[in-house]
Amino acid sequence: MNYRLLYFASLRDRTGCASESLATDAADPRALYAEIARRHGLGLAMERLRVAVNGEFAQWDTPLQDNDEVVFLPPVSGG
Amino acid sequence: MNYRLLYFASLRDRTGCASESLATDAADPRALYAEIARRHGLGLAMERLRVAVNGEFAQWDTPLQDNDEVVFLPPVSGG
Amino acid sequence: MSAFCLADCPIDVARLGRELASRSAGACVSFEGWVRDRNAGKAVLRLAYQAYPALALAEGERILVHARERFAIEHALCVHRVGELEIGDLAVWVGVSAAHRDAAFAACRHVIDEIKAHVPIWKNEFYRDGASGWLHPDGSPVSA
Amino acid sequence: MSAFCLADCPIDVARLGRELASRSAGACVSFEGWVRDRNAGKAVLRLAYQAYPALALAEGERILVHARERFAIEHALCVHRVGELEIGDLAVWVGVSAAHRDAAFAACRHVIDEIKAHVPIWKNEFYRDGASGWLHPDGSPVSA
Repeated sequence: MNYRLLYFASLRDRTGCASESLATDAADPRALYAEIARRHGLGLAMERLRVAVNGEFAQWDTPLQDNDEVVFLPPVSGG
Repeated sequence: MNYRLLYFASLRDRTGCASESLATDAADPRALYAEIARRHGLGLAMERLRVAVNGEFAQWDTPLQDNDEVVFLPPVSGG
Repeated sequence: MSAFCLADCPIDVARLGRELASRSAGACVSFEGWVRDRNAGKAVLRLAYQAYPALALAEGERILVHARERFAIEHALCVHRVGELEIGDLAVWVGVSAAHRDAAFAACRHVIDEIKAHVPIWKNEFYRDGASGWLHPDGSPVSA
Repeated sequence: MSAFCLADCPIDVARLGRELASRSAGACVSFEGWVRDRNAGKAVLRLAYQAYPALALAEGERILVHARERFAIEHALCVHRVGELEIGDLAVWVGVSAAHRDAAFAACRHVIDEIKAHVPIWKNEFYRDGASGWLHPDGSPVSA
């Protein structure tokens, strides 16, 4: 399936990109994060992140659809 | 002794004056308030008031000096 | 500038806010008291504040000095209007800057509570039914 | 106007304050978060905020709607800066108007706490020693 990923903050710095498109067999955010963490050498554990799908918070085991926009969110620090 | 009295809020309305000078034998604020309450027909009990002498809060039995400025303060309602 | 002022003209909030600025402050909390169109179920048309200036200034200053001692804040200022005010007018402003927001919120709340409880300022409300009255801190009328 | 906004230019506090006006409001509490020159013992030169706009706007709006349901308030607004900020700059503003000050203080505090905890905005601090870092809500560094 194809996904569009957006990266913010430390994940953007580490991956070196604000967004990327990815074709993968990963069917939920958990599997997808494992794949991109491996590929980009990310050290931030999944437990520290939240995930959003198509602009809304989602669960790690929410089934993904083709062309979903998926965002892994580092701990926020606004204000 | 001579005192200068300032009146505010409901006491100003009731006495009809912002200030007055008074010659009296009253030697402390308690006696002075009893006198002006009688003279102006004030209904506000002394327990509801505070008293200031020369711009500072004072006690009801603080001895007064000639030419002191004495103010009986109704319950405040700023803000 | 004194930390506590009485003003007989509109309060310049923008200028006061600049007085609170500090490179080491991360939080600023301000309170504005506005003239409401109702109080205790009665329709209010306008109101007037009267102050005993000498004592009000001393008490206001004492409250702000105490706030700076008690809370970890940088600056604390308060201005209270006197004279005639209309519905919606700004009657009292309190501003506090601090390194962190806990202290800024706590000090701002403390200052307005103390100002309302202790500073010799009196509010006279004028009602739509033609009555008017000086108020207690709890909003009930004072009669002398 | 949405109750929650992201701004990439300075926040116009005076205009926002006017949006809070109400004839039946007697209290207005505002919080300003300013860029401090220190954090966790390190000298800060400047910082940059990054946001995930779609989700930040939805989350911010949700927080303000919830505040209006939970507290007896009239209006609640929040604007958060994104992009580069200097020391002393206004990073986030929250304003709440209410009939009475209890609700205004409580709601304003609640909103800024929720904004800081939940809205997808990230702060990158640049330090005098040349380092920089994305921060956790507790001020500790995030490394990816």
